[in-house]
Amino acid sequence: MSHTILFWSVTIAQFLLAAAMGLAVFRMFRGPRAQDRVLALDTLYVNSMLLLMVFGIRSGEVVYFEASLVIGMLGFVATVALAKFLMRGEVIE
Amino acid sequence: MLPYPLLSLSLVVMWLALNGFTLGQLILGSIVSVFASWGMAALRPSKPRIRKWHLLPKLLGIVLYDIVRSNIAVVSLLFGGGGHKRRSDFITVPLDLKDPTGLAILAVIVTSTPGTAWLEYNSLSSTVLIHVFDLVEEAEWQDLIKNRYEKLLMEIFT
Amino acid sequence: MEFVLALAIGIMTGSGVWLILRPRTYQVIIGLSLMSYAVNLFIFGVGGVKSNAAPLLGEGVDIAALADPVPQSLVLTAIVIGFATTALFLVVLLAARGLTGTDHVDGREQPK
Amino acid sequence: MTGETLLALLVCLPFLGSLAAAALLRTNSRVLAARMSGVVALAGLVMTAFLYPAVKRGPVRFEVEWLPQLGLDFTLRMDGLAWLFTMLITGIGLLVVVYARYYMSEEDPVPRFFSFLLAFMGSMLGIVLSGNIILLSVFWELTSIFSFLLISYWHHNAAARDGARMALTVTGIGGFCLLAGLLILGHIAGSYDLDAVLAAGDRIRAHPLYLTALVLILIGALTKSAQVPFHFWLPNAMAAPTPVSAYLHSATMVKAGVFLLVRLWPALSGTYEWFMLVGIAGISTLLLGAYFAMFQQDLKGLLAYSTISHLGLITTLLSLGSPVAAVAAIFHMMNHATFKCSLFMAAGIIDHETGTRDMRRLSGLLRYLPATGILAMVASAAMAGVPLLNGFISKEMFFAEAVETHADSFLDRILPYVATLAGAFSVAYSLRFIHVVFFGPPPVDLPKPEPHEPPRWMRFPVEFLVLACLVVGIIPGMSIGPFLHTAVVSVLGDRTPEYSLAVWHGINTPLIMSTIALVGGIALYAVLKDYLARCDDGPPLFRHLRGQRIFERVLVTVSWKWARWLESRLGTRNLQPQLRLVATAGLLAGVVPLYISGFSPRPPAFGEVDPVFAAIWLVGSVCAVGAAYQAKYHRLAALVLLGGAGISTCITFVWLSAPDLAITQLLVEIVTTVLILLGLRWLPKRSEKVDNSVALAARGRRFRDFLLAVGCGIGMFVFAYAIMKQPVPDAIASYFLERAYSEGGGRNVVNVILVDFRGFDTMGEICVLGIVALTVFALLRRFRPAPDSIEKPEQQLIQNAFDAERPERSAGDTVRDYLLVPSVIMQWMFPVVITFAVYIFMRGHDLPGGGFAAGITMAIAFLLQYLAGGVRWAEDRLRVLPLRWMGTGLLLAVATGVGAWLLGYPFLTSHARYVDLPLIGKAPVASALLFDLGVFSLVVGATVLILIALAHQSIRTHRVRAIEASKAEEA
Amino acid sequence: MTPLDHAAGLPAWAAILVSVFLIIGAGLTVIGTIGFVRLPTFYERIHAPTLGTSWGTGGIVMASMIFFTVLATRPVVHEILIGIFVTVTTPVTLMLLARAALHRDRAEGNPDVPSEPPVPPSAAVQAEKA
Amino acid sequence: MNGWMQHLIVAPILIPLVAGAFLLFFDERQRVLKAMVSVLSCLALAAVAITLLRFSGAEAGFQGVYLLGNWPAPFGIVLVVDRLSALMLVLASVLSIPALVFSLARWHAAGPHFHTLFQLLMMGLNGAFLTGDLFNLFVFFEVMLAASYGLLMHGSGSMRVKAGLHYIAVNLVAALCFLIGVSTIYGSVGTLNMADLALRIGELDPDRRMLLEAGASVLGVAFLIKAGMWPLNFWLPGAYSAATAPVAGVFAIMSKVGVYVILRLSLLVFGEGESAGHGLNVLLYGGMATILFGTIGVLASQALGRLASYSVLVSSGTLLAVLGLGNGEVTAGALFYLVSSTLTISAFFMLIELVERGQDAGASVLAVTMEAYGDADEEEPETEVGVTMPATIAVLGTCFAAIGILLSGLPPLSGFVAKFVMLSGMIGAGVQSGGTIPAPVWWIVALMILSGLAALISMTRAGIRTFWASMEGTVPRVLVMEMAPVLVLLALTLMLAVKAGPAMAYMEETVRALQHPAGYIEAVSGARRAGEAAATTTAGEGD
Repeated sequence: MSHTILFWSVTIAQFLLAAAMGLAVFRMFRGPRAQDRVLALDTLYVNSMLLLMVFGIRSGEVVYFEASLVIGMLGFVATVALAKFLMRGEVIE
Repeated sequence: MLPYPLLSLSLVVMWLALNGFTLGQLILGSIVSVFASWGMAALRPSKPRIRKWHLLPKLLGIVLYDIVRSNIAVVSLLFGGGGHKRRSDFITVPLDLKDPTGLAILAVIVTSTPGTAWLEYNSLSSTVLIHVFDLVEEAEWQDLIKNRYEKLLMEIFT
Repeated sequence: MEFVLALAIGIMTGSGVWLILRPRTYQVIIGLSLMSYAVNLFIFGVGGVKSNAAPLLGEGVDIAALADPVPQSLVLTAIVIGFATTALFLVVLLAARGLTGTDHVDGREQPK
Repeated sequence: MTGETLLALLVCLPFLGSLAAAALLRTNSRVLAARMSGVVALAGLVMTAFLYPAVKRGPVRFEVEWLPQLGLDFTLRMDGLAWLFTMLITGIGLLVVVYARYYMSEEDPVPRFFSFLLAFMGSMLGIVLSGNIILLSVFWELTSIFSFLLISYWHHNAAARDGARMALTVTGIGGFCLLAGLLILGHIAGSYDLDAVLAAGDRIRAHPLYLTALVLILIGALTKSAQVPFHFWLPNAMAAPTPVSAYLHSATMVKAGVFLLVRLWPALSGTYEWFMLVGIAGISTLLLGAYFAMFQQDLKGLLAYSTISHLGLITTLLSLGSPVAAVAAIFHMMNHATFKCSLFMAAGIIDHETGTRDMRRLSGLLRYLPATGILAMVASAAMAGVPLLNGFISKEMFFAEAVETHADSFLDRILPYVATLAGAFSVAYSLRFIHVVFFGPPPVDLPKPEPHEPPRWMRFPVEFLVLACLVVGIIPGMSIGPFLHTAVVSVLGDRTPEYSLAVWHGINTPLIMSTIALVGGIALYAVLKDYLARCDDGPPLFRHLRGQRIFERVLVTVSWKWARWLESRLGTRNLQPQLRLVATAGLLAGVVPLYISGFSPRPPAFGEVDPVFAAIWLVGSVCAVGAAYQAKYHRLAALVLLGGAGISTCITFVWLSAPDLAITQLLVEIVTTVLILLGLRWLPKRSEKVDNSVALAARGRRFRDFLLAVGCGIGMFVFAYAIMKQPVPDAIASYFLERAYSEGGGRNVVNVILVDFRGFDTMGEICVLGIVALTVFALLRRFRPAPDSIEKPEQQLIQNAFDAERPERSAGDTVRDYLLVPSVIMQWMFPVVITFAVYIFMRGHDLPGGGFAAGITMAIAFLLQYLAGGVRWAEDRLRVLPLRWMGTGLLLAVATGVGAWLLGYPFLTSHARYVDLPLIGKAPVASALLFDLGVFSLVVGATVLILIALAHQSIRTHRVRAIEASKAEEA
Repeated sequence: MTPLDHAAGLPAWAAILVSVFLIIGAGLTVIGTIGFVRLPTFYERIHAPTLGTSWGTGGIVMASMIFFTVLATRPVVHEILIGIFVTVTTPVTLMLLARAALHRDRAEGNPDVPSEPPVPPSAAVQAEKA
Repeated sequence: MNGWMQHLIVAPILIPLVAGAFLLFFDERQRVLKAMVSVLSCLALAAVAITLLRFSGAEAGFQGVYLLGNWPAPFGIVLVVDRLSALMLVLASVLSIPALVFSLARWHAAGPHFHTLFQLLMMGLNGAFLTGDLFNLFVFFEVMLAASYGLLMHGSGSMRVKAGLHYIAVNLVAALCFLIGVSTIYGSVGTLNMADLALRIGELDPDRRMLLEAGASVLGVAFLIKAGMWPLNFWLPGAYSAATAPVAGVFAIMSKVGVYVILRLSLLVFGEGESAGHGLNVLLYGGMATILFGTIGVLASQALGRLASYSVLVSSGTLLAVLGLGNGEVTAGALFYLVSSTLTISAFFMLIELVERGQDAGASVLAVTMEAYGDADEEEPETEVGVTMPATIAVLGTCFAAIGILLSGLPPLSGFVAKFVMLSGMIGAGVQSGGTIPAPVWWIVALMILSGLAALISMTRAGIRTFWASMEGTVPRVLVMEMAPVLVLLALTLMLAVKAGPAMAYMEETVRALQHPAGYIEAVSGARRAGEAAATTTAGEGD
């Protein structure tokens, strides 16, 4: 019972998140402006973090958690750098 | 030894959350947190002083509630609901809060809440430019930010 | 799984190869990065693809079911070396650009 | 002293002398060097003389092992022929030294001359005394080298340089061919030892490779002896000082070629091929040399061509394959050496005294140089083959052989006529030499107006040689006879013919031929006399067809023009074609073996595809292709898309059970992104407009690249699929899985492999990172941005201008406001990330994580602060000393490894223990953890160094610019 | 697909709860991303992903926490860290990005964007700087 | 065998590593100290290498296999000292000392961290020679390459950086090929240990064998790029001629690393069995093409640096072609040639710098470097230490002539002996096998002669131009410290020529061992772990 419920909900969640990733990539590819792409990358990071967490549930292992944590904690660094580049033309002044 | 006790405590909690609670981990976590807070001290950040601890949970509650609410609002807006033509625009909100930590928290709140985004803070005029996803009444939003969040924050800090 | 992974490796390799054949240094560095992703995945894939069988030893883990740890450790080394060389290449291309005034890979614009 | 050591000494002495003379270089003492050389030559002569009795009994050998496995030994062997030549070399060497003592001027660096001369003498002795054919080749090449140095002795003179180079090139080619030929010969004979080779004559001649060997050896011999068509270097070599010409180009070096033919005569001669090849070369040289000689205006040129002709005579004799002819050849070599050497010396005296060698300017010198004139006349007569002189006897022998039939061929039939004709020519040029130079009206307008007889001792060598001509010419049997016989026996052995060295053989065909030649020569000269007095240098018909010029041109064309053209065609200095080739090579290397062995990949089964996984890779592929598409104009977009591909990779790692990789990949990607962004600031702006007019060629190139890219992609796909479908043979993986915990002390097998099983890899890997960081640092210290990147970025200019314009704003307000809130949060993250780094580090051995990931995390913590506050702000607060971190890391890693030595284990042996700690309980303490700490430390240091060094460029360039600006203001 | 064998022993209420949170989280995320793709201007688009970073993340974090807590029969809370970090760091990104966008739009003279307070920048200034 | 002696095997890697790391703690200004540490390290290396050479020669008692981390052979990483690797170690360390001493005169001050990079280059080289593990080979290749990148661009300047860019790009792609190759081999055989690979290759089923061969070919591409086979070698002339003299001097051995690995792997893995001789033809014809290209380049080069670089190609091509013949005797000759040509080219690169110093061309090179010194705020004044050379021109000229002689294979130096032993082997094999010499052999012979001739022509041309036509009056300032290394290297070639007998005996023994890989395999798989009883051999073999 719970197995089936979980199976389906996990599967659906994964599909949804994968779709979300696809949409983010669409925006990333389309642009039109650099800020859109950067925002898309940030979204992609978050989406994939969530996907990994769902994967963690699916596998029942906690060992994949750190990967999500790394994205959650440090994923923003890349985006910050990109944003700052857009704003200042230089990442570290 | 402990320049930022609250920070150190949080770090210990984080350590334990990551590693699970054992005595060994507590000791280890404490050591690590002390070192880490020394690292923080090196940065010489402006030191926030929290006056009213008891207001923190209240703030948290308000924020969580607002986030849920605005989540729903934005979702419905995205699906064309809301019953009116959506207008998004920029608003400028004058702020009295000066403390960087307070401002940061305010910014986090504003931005985490779907539907509002903190764009630009101007330290000279103490105003913040906010983009609102669904702007019905500008004053309403200014009021929301000023009274609902800023006031509380001012109370906690200062 | 294998099919998808192999296809992905192929596409990344193709994109990378295309890029490293371009005349701008920046294209080359992106191409090299893509290729090193592809190669890392290739090394990784060589060990066979197993889902949810991380080579972590716990209580009562069936060793035979675990993924091959060797390619993983090789990839780890390869990632590090790839990172290092990318950094180096970046700086070299910057230096070359500074000294030659162009970002063409040959240090001068090709006559059309 | 035994014969053997004497032999060794004989060869070594000149080289030692050469070194000693070179040591005198700075003293520039002409007399000392000359005396020393004279002593060396004399000693050689005396030693040779002493060796005669032994040689007469049979060859004297001296052997030292050099490369015994390959049959190359330092074997010296003196038999009759070698003895005769040794006498010649040392004897004439002595005379040349005496002559040169007076010939060389004060200004010349004389010690160098004698040094080279002695070295040459040694090499020449080496050739004649080699008992191993490879050793012979060694000395052979040495003579080429020293002759180069001697010819170019006056290297300020372009003619000398060119002549030397040509001589070296031609004889060098010959030498290489000779080596190859001798190698074949040696292998056919089964040994490089000369005795063995000579004994294997029949086998050699019957071997299928005989012709190849013969041709190669002949090229060597003929180039050295300046035979047609390789003759042209010799006249050009006349730019050398006259003693050199006298020694090398008449008496010794040019004889090396014919010497070799004599030496190998028993092994090679007697076949039709030999006859034809050697014969044609010899006859044409004989004739052409003599013909050319007649028309030379340069004294030494005349002598040079005459030398060529005489060498042709010797070659012709050798070609005939009859023993008597061989005797004549050996005899003529001796004779030629004596008279030609004396003639060169005489020419040198004339040159020395008058300052010119141009026969058009010389005239009537007999009244100034009577003694020299007479000596020259006698020598010329010997050259012309006048009876009672040595040249006559050997020429008679030649004529006698010429009329004999040998291999009944076309050559045979023309030989008598050719011989006579050449004889006539030789008479004519000899006559011309004497007549023009010594007779006629007194010379006008000589460079040195008052010629007079040279010093006594300068003339002595000429006198001595002329005397020898006379003695041999009159009493051959009593003078040279026995020695010649010894030499002949040593070459011909049992086949030694009956011959007599008499002056008078009665009236026979050769004598008639001689007479015809003599009369004809005189008549010829009479006819040509007036023409020769005016004509240009060089013979009619061939004046424009000058070997040296053709050679030069061919050499320049082939070795310079063609080479440059080919180099630019076959190679490239551009990167793109290189990478194209590398990619193609990689593709072919992968595909061709599979194709050859008929590999067919199994068709894919789509059922097993996880759709989510496929979706992730759809995303990843779009990112990859997008990055490829955007990288030219939208750099940032390409970078972002690269990040997308990276995240797909990262998810794949998680999906397929590699959490360690996922973490590392993510961290690396974050750092890489920041890194590339840091670099992006220094790249030029690029707008899409630039390149819309795509030329057809460019389109073609792109299409080709596209095909290659697609090909590589498909290849990689097939390859990857094939290999992934192949179950991995479990050879070592399970070993690691089984022992990681029990022996490695860790549950994370990947980490245990990294720090323990294959910790050495990791050590190398961190070295790479460290090296790269150092290189980056070094490069950036010299970094100069391109002019268009020196300015602050556009954004900053606008924002700064905005701040400057508003009276209420102060500089930097915009950025301060911009970062006000974010920097607070980023500061909060600092201790958190540090804690996280420690966490990742600590758990590494049992769970995903480890030193590397922790190190990068730590570096990101620092990086974040730089991002938040800028370089100045961050460095005001944090002092990271990356070099220390790196050094410590490396040393710690090594120290951990070396620690195992103390316990008697190999490097990097890890020790895991569980330690009971109060309160905490059992804690694992593995030495691998210490190693990992080293990794951590290095990674932190290196990553920070790379990032920060790059970040520093912004402020540094501003500083540099400020300095420059202030300088400009001052000026 | 790997069956969730380990989840077979999960009580139904937990399974349902986890599923609900999962679907909510994933659903919000995907809706946010749809909005991100569909909305016309950048400043509107900036709101969309916050769905994912707020309750999208929250939902999945909750699901994960419940799931592992029930599975391990002890409180597993480390997922909360992800929630905290995402909440704290996303604003940084958005703020910086939005401000950068603002700058770029202003520099290009985009009329839809409010000018820099308090004094509106004159067009002359823009021209001068360009 | 003393246990401590056993650790000598790892010393060639650790000594430079420790020295290099140690140097990081000192400021750039402490140059004398840095130089001393560096020289000491190289001396120690040479001592260790020579000791290892002796040990590996004297069979008994010396276990030439070092189990890192005390893990048995196919599992852990092993270092193997056999005659071949010992030879290469000695060559590398012998080469390093003169180059280092040369650099001390001025170049080591032309940029930061020269000595560390130099030491780590030595580490990479030594590691590549010693390791018995494919992936570890990759790592050491990368160490070597990374250090070489740094050293190549040492002194900066647009020429070097441009050359460096190409060099790095090509080598990065090569590194990717390397990885693909190694992982394919792992995927098809399941092991990374070379000896184990050789052992298992016999038992492979056809599908795997195909993959293995394909993987090995891709791997081969990486090595061939390194070795400089045409048409994968266009980066080499640019890179080598742009490097500073002492760096180019050590680089002389880097292209030989590729050759070394090819030699080792082709004989070990593809020496016997079904895949025997895999890819030999590529080596043969590729090698010939390389000789030809190198020859053309030698002729076409005006700048001495490029001439020397093309000589590297000629040398590589010769080695590859000769290895492609697969003839043991010739291979021994090739090893001799390898040593000789490496020493020669190293000396040549250093000499060029000295020669060009007095010339206009040299002045422009110097200007390029000076351009890098532009940053006034970070430049220390260049200080020259040491004594200038007496009779400079004479010595330079003699050295130049000696190098010309070596390159063109003229006697009496080792170049001749090398050429002789190779030619003798090739021709001998043909003659003895019934009198027909196969066409490829003829081609190689012809090409070798041609290349020697080209070197002769080119070197005389260059020598005349340099010494006689243009150098009149301008005597370059050359320090004894710079001249001595060149002289030492040349003296070594002379010694090699004189001692050709023993040297060739060593080479032949080496090749004999290589041709019978069983000994190597046995040594590796039978290596005993420390602390294990002597009776139990091959631990873990039974899994």
